[in-house]
Amino acid sequence: MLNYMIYLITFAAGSILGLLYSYKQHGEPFVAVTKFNVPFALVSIVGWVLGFCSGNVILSAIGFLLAGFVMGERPGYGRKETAVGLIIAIIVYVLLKRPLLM
Amino acid sequence: MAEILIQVIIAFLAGSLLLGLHRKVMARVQKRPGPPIVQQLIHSLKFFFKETAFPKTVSKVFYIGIVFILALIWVVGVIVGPVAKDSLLILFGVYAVYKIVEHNSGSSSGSPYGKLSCVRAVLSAATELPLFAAIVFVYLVTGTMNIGEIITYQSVHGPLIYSIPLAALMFFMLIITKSPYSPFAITKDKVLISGFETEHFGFLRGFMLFSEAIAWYVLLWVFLTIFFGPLNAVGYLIGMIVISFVTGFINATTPLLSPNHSVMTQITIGAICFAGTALMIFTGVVA
Amino acid sequence: MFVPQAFISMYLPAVYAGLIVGFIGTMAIAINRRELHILILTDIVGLAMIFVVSAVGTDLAEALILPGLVVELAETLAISEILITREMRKIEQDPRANLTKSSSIFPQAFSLDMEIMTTAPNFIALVLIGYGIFLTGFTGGAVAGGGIVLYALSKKARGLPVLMLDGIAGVSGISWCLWIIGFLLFFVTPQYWLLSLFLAACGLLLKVASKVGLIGLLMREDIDNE
Amino acid sequence: MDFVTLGGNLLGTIQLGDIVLYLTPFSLFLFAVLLGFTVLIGLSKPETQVEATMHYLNNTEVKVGPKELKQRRFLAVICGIASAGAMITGDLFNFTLFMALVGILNIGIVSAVKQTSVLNSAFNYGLIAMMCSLPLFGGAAIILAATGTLSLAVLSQMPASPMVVFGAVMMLIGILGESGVAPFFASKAEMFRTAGSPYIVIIHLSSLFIIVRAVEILLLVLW
Amino acid sequence: MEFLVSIIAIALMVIGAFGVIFMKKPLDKIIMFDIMDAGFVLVVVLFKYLDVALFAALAGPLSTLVFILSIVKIKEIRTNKIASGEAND
Amino acid sequence: MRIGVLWNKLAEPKNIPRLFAFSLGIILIIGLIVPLALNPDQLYVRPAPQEQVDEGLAIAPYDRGGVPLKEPGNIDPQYPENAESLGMITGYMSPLAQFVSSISPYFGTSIYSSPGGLIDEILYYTRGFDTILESSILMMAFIIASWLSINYTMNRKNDEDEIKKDVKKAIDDSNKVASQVKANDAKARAKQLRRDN
Amino acid sequence: MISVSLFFYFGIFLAIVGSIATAWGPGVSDPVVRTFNTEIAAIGVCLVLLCYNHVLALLTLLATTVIITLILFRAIIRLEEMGADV
Repeated sequence: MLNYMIYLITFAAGSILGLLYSYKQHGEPFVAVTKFNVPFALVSIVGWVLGFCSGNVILSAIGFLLAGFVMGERPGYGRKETAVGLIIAIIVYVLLKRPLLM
Repeated sequence: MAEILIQVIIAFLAGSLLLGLHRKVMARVQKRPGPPIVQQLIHSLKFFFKETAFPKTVSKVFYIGIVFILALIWVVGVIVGPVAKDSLLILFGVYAVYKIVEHNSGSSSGSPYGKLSCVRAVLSAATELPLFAAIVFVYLVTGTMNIGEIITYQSVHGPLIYSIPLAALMFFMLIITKSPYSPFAITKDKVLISGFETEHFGFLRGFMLFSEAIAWYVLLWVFLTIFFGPLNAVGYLIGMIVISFVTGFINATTPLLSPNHSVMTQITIGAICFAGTALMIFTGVVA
Repeated sequence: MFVPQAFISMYLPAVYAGLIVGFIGTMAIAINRRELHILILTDIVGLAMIFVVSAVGTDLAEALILPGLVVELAETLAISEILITREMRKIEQDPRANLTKSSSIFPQAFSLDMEIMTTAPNFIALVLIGYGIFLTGFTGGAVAGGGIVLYALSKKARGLPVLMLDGIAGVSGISWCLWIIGFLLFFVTPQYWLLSLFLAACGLLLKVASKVGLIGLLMREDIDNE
Repeated sequence: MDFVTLGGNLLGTIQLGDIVLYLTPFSLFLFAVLLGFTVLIGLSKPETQVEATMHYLNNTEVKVGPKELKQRRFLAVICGIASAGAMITGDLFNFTLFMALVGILNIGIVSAVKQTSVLNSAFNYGLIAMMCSLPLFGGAAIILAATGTLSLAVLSQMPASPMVVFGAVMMLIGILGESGVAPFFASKAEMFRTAGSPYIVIIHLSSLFIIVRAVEILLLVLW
Repeated sequence: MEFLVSIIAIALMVIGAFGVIFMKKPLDKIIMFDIMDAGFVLVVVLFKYLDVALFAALAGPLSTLVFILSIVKIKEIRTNKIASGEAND
Repeated sequence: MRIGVLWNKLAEPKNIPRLFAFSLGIILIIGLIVPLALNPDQLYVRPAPQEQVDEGLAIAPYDRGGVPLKEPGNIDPQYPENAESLGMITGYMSPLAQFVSSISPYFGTSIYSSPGGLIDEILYYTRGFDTILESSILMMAFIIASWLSINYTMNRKNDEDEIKKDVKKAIDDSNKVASQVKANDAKARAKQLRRDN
Repeated sequence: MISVSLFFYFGIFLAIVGSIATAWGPGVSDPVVRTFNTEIAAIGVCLVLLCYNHVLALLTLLATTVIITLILFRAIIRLEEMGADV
């Protein structure tokens, strides 16, 4: 169970960091952002893929930290990036596990 | 010991995040942006560092003692549930104590809002009955009260949700009742400010939020465990997120019922489900 | 050992009678709106309980009825007292509901000269108390209590003797302790069973009798004062 | 069904003649919680209840007077002990007696207050508690007649006949009425509108725990 | 002999019971109650429990006394009420 | 009627006892169609009604055998192994009770209710814990009632009129006494005077 | 020999008649009359206890009936005196 605790802690820590960071960046009142932030998307993809598919506690923890960082941004930011990251991570997961599934 | 600590931390973190998700879902349904998911967790942590004040009118021993009991009770819940996989009846006892604590934290402050919340906590003793009935039916089908043995039974015969769906519905109603902003949450009606929590400030409130998060996690865990068979971590994660979503939708779209209507609605649904399940068991639909 | 045939054949009529009496009592409660009447009707429900318990027809059944009766009595007393309190508080708190000329919150003076009240009570009370002491236990307590009630009722004096009530409370508390000690002795040192038997029996007698006697003191205020 | 499947391993028994008290993890948990609360009640002082005054802008404080406090604390502590006893008893009739005791104590705890609405509900609850003697004692007697025993350990080994089911149903309605769950909630809930939170908490606590224990007992008797 | 006494006892109790139910005046009711009580004492004697009969015989007057006292007091209260014009009969 | 209206009626404490009584009555009536029968295998069995009285036993109907202080009586509890001096209490008769039993065969009830005897054995020994509870119920009910009556319902300190009336009566009485004393005084003086003259 | 079952059934009859009279008898809107009628049912129960040879219970019932009547009458008197409408 220890690894799950670590994942959760890193995820929560990442979210908090992301929240702090994005409030530093954007202080204005609420806006629903429509444009796609590529760097954050990359971070998100790396994070989710590492988190789900690495199979190593430390790498997964780092992955969840990154994923949490993007997901935890202030409302209106980082939604699409998170979604893209999650979808790609799931696809990668399925591809990796396919030999096992068949 | 370490196992208990780890499970408690998991319960707290996961519970807080799920409650945050629940809030987010409700906000999106109501076309509001809503707070970040992690907000609930930050709130709970924040309260531990705030100044604590004690109202002049309180019954001090109870007022302070109750929050520790509240936290302790749900730690016991974690021990009985995810850690030891012990008897369901003890979990039920834990739930009963939780009701008491809720009741007493309302009345010990002397505030009229807390008082009203306390009276309503007594009214809503009705939610126990469906929970019982659900536990009894689980027992009748599996022949055991031990959570570990129930899991083993399900790995052989398939998840219980297929055999006694109405009992699962009863249990689900309890989860709805305990979710924030639910139509049955008469103790936390906004008319009563924050209900029984109104007069608890500072680290006392921190403990309350802490135990609320654990409570939500444990309830979801028990529901998933006894009705959806042996699950792995991903299964639990998906299940909990889905249930938080569903309850969020339900709570966002339903109004709060008046106290006695809420109680009677619960009891009526419970009675219908009870009769249905009893019929299914005794006519032999369920093996 | 098995239950005699006579009890087996008596069981069904007795239980059915209990159920029917209980049904009549509960239905009457269900259609009645006035609270005092409901209080009186619960008496009938209690009688139904005696039917159902006694129908078992063993010594155990009798041992279960005995205290049940005394408990019924005690609950009636407590609840009627609460009813009276409620009505008094209602009148007190509502300034508009001033009492009319003929009514009063507290019992009014009332005198009734009855020959029997001056001559009989002493003798009857003496017999009842003596008999109650001989019986001991719940039964003896109830019997002796009846004697004390009669005696207290026949004295004509105003005012509640608070000092005496405190004394009664003390006696009954001590006797309750006697009873507990007797009970513990039974299991800790069974060789002293005779001592514990007497402790228990006398403790219970004192307890029930003193409590029942209290009713007489209360009643004197209402019915027989001047 | 026996004690072990329901409440975990049997930790020990206390033998008092025909009445045997059983200690399982489940009953011990309930027992300990109740005793803990009883100690808390004995130690703590009541709160001051703040109420809005009708037709005026100020607040009134409802306090528990010193005389009233002694009486209510005494009754509340006894109530805690009584319901703790109900948690570990292994005899059907003994359990019903504990319930009757808890019922009368519940009325007593609020009987000394001044609010008429509270007294009203206490009176109505008292009526229910009195009527409950029929289903509780009668149900136990019917089970006794059907099986010839009152000991839960023996009852738990016996198959249930329709008569036992009837007795259990009677006991169940007695328990529902006595502990004031829906649809009989109103009389009990109104009793809580008074000051003295440490004392009234035991009313709720005892009734909830008795429901929990009653379910175990009904399961023992029926299956 | 015993049969005869049984019949007498039952007759007394029936008369007493229906008398208590159907008589109008409270004092008549008390008399009828005493008749019923007499029948009951007879039955107890018939069952050969003399001590119980003794007690029943003592308890009978006791309850009669209680009835009479209460009824007289209630009557006084009611006449007072009617006299002062609050209640009309 | 709408169900909400019905539910609102349930929130009124006054209706609850009636509702409870109604549901209890329904269950009692259902009892009439349930097959009920007494299991002949019971604890603490007693002989058939009037059997002992007809036999003319001195302590009918509670004779369960046994010799006082020597031989235990014959009863049948649930756990005989938990009660060490089982049956002794049933067999015991106090000296007074023995005397009464020697003079008449018709006082069995009183004899076996005085210390010792069957019911005492059940009430105090094998099921003693029940009796503790029952006497506690009794005690609690009386505590409630006596507290209320001493502090409220019978507390005449609250009743000012009453006190005024009593005071007035007392003053009248003392006036009367005073005048009587005066009259007596005068009478006595007159007598004295007459005697002197 | 006396017929136990005769008195047993008569006791049941009396108890049922008494409880019906208490519930719906003539003039029961007056609490005094109602309290009176419970006595009939009590006597019926006494007979049944006698037939079961529950003699001690019978003694206790006799004593408690008197006292319960006393309590009920006291409540009736007090409430009438106060002019309370219950």
